[in-house]
Amino acid sequence: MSSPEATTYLAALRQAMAEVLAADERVFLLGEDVEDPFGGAFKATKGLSTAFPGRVRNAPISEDAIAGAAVGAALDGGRPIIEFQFADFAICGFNQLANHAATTFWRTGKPCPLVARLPCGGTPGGGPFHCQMPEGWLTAHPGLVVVAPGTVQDAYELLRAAVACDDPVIYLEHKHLYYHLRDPGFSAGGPLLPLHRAAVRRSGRDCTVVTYSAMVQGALAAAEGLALEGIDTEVIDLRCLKPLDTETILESLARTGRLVVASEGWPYGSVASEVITQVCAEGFHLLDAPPRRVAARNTPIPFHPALWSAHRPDANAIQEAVRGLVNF
Amino acid sequence: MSSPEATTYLAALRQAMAEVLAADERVFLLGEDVEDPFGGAFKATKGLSTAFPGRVRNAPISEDAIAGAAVGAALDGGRPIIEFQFADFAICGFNQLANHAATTFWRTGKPCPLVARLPCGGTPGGGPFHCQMPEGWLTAHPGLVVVAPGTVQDAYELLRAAVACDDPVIYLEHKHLYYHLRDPGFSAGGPLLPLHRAAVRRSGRDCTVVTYSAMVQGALAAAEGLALEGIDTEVIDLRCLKPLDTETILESLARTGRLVVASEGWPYGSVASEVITQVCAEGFHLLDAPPRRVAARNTPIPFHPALWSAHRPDANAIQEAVRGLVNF
Amino acid sequence: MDQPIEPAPCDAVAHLQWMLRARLLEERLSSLYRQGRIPGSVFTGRGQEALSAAIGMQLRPGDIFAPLIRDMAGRLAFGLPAIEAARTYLGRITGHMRGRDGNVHHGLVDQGMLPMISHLGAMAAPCVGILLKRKITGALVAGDQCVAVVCIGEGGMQTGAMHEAINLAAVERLPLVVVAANNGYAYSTPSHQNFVCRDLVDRALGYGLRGWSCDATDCRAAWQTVAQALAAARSGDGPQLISARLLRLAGHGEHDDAAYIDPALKAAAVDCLDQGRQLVLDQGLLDQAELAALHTTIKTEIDAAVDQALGEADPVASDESWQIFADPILAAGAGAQA
Amino acid sequence: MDQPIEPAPCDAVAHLQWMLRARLLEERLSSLYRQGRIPGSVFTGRGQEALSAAIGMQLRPGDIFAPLIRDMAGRLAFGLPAIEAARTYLGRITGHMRGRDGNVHHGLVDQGMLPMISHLGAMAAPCVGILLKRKITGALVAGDQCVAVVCIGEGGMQTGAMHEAINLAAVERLPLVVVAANNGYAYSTPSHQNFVCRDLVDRALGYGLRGWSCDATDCRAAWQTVAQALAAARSGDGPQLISARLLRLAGHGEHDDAAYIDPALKAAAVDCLDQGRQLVLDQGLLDQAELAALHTTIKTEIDAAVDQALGEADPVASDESWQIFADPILAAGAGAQA
Ligand SMILES: Cc1ncc(C[n+]2csc(CCOP(=O)(O)OP(=O)(O)O)c2C)c(N)n1
Ligand SMILES: Cc1ncc(C[n+]2csc(CCOP(=O)(O)OP(=O)(O)O)c2C)c(N)n1
Ligand SMILES: [Mg+2]
Ligand SMILES: [Mg+2]
Repeated sequence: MSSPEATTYLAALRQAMAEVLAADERVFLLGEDVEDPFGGAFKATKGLSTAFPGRVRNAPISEDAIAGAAVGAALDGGRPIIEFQFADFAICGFNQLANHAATTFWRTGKPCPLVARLPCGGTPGGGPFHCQMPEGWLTAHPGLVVVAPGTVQDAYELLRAAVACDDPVIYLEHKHLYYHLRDPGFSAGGPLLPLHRAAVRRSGRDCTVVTYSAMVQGALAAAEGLALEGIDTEVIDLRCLKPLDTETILESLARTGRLVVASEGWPYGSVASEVITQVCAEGFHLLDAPPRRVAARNTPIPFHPALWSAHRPDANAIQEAVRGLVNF
Repeated sequence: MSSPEATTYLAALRQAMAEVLAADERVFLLGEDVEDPFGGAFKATKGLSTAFPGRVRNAPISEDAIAGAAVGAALDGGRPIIEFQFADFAICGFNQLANHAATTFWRTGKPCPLVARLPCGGTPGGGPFHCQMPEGWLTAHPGLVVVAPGTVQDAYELLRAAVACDDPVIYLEHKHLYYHLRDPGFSAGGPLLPLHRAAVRRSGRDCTVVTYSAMVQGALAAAEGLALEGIDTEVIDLRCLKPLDTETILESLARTGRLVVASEGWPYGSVASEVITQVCAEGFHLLDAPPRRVAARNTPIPFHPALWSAHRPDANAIQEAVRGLVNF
Repeated sequence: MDQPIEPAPCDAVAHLQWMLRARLLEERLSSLYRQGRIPGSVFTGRGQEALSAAIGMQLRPGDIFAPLIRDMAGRLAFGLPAIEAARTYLGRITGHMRGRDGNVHHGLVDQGMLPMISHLGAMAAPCVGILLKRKITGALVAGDQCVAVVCIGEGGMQTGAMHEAINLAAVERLPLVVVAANNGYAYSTPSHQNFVCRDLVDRALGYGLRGWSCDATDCRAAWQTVAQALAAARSGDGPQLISARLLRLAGHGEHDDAAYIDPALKAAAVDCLDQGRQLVLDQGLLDQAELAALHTTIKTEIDAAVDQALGEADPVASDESWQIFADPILAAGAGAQA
Repeated sequence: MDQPIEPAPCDAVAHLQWMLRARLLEERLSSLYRQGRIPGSVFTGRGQEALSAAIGMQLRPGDIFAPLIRDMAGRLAFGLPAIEAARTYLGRITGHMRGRDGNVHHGLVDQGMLPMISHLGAMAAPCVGILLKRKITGALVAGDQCVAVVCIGEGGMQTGAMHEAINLAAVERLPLVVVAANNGYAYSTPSHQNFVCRDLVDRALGYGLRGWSCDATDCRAAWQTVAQALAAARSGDGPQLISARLLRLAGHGEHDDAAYIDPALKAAAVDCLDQGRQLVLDQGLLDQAELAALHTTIKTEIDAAVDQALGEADPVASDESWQIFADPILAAGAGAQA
């Protein structure tokens, strides 16, 4: 989080959209309030309907139809991007995503390439219905790829790669990062990166923290603090939540022997549970201590900022978990 | 699975409904095709609209409205039971369940007691949209209780307890068990059992198999087979998938040191992942071998019976997993 | 239909008072928002008070009210103390939502005012469920039924949830009144991008129910339409659909400058509050001085309520149980981790 | 609307042939079902063939067809080889669904026939999406557009999904034709428990689109109505809604004895196939002997197709890759366990 001139997470993802719209006429964008002059509830699409007339379109308040329309467009050779106004409302389009988009290739052999953008995650005062992390339910059915950029560069890379992907991709963009995360070193235009590879954001030898989305920053902050105590933390940014890059995690565990999985989502049956389960299956012998989960509390997300801060995990919670393992 | 005169799973759950309808005028039933003479796609409600005129009602094909109506009725002091025709279609009512029913008590302090019955699970020839296990996504949000009876007696007990519960309860009834599972010892009318307690269905000292719903029978069959090989398997029937009765599981692991979690659901972020994660958090030291998950394959559920059988885990898969751990 | 019920006549002064209470309360909340004293945002019903107040005023104990984001006037008239609205916006522990939910997401379940969730369209089916439960238990009195009113915008009318709920009410012939406020925009989206029928009242025919249409910037029209629809529903005429034309005289929320609104629409906009003031003057119910005095009285009352809420306590995280279950056995037996 | 397009005249013999093909194919499949040779169930369009065939016959290459459970006639007429239907019911590896999906859940994506998922209402929005994508990419030819036809029952019309999709099509003024077949029952539920408007065509007004209503047990009426709606859609008149009255002359599926159907309705039922036969006789297009010969020819052709499918191979589980991803990088990089 650096100089104000640096590229924001929001600008990076907008730039990715502008590039794919320019490069590929199969791409179009559908969502509520996405057209100029408004340009989306978070301004993610600002300027795009002007630059690409007719290809960035406002939709009625009809999430199921928006998602279903994307399925059709994809089957007809399009590369639709849909924007849900908040990840919380994507639930109204869940059936089309989970039962239609996700099943089509397996059932018919015809790919269904669409990208669904979901502004997710907490902001103070957002409350129970504007702060949710939806990956818990969006990973339940087979067939959806779920990505969650945690850096400015990845906001750009993962969106480009998502549009290039032949499968339906859920792209979770974190609202808190939109303007808060900036990268002076951002660079556009390189080769497409693979969609499903995790990244080691910080190397360390005492404990591995696996995380994603806005919690990547929290984990890095936690690691800095722990370093002062002499604890050397490795931070892995999953980038892609499904399918999981278990290989990268296991490589790390081979070095550290300790695992904390941190997520802003609810605990039950979460991405964190899945990481732990896959690690147990394939790398149990690497574990020198019980794998730990750091997650949100098991209630709706509170409106009041004081409750909200206590509901979601933070750098302190990660530190505590790491300390617990290192002293195990 | 015994004499044809014995009570079926379906009869047991129908009896539970008849009893709660008779005992409690706050109870009513809403769903597609539930009225006589038809009595529901699986005949679960057969006779009830005749016995309780006006209190068992056909609904239009509107899952969201059915679920939402239950929320309202519950808030107004009712005890609605809703039937989705197949668990697969409950996804169209997911928003009302996850964001409305599940959040209301925490937000407002007013309970929202409803029971949603979901005929789930696989039958040969059912295909991708009539065989699903929905617990993967129904456990993602806080606030729903999810139960899944695996015995005839539990089909009765858990439904009564669900109606008595002050929270919204998802009741997963397995279609394959409806007529196939019979219990000559079934008895009605006892005291209400707690909703959230797991049951040890078979004691053993070599390995614990945790499972639920139709897989309970599979696990018991697997255990019988393993016994012939000298492997003594403990089988735990979760009964309640959320919240989990981790205590009972840990007690068992203290004896066996080995854990297999078997489920007909998809693997990612599943109930099985959650059991393993909670066991790792609280009972890692009890584990003498890596905890193993046995789950369905990561594709939609195939139509053809030969593929279907290979898609879902069975007693053999459980046996293999147990053997793997015992020989670890 | 049983005996027709006479629609209630409008007390223009009382109507104006509720409109004014809402306006002044929301103006105060907006000003607190601009001072950075309110988490999240503030959503006002500016320009929609005549319709909303007409609903809240004409509902009775036992009725159900599912207000939405623009319904401060209706909420107050239905019985919500102004201080409760302030507490919810501020997230005070003293409020009925205890800081757990905020801004427009609150209700008084025991009094029949449902606490909206954000998902548009989601409040209609619960209203239907309440009426259905009452029908089943014999609690709907023939000829003079309780009613449920659910409010929605023209954008929200396009959700599948509204469709299913209205249709279920029609099939069960329940006394549901759907009030669709067409304020020209859904957030930034002009209404012609949400629907293309002539008037949303045209949906009534397709559900087999009665439709009403009005210009809801006109206080009398708003009152009268609500009165007639409520009377019809109470009489046993089944669900009613009101399509009300008006304009949102504010941003979607106070964070929004509404730059996208057609300037011609803005220029031609009628503020129902001005119209309501003129009405009581024209009818000789109040004179200018009395109007000014009314304004002062209400402002004082509102400010007192907000000031009191401002002085009250925030929730404290360490006091939270994080207990999700209502059921005593589950609450005792199952940890907060579930 | 641009230049009106002349509705296509009906070739009564061809129409009858497609009806007959569907009827005989489904009868054969039902008989296999009763022999226990088909997994799951069999769902027939008995009594609905006139409507369905009229759709399939009048669609052209480039059009989109989203048939539903009762649309065997339309599928065949659109271009589905009878053997493919049999393969799908039998779950043969040779079929285009490769045993992965079955019975009515199949399509030919490349030819524009969408493989339905079970969730009622879910096929409409994809049709809208295809048309929208074509509109955006300039592939809708003014005055003679390709169309998409989506079929649905009167029960399925009550899903939120249908509402949202129809409305989106209306807002975007796309050439979508919604064919709502009101066959009196949704599974066991009589239509008055699904909707209470006079006729589902009354929904058209509320979406701002054109509606058509017909008695679809009358072959000419079914053909003519489909022809007119398609012509209007092709001309640029926006979405069209057809409400077609008929009766399901079978169980919901072959496992269902339909004992719940009103005997009076059953007694009064008209079989469109009988009506179609009478029509060609009355018009002197075929005589009794020619009709009988036609029946025999088609039966032979259908039996041959089904027999061939019966002799083909089942999928073998050990040959399955269980690969869920289409993307080559993901398919290579990510295990089947995901
Ligand atoms: C299902 C759903 N989708 C999207 C949103 C986000 N959203 C909140 S208000 C709003 C616009 C509502 O417009 P309208 O219904 O016309 O009501 P108005 O704000 O004009 O009163 C939108 C899109 C939501 N709350 N719920
Ligand atoms: C969303 C959804 N809910 C429930 C079902 C189960 N179901 C399958 S067919 C059917 C009845 C359909 O009736 P209708 O739409 O009138 O079509 P018909 O069978 O009469 O042709 C039902 C309830 C489903 N497939 N999808
Ligand atoms: Mg609006
Ligand atoms: Mg029907």
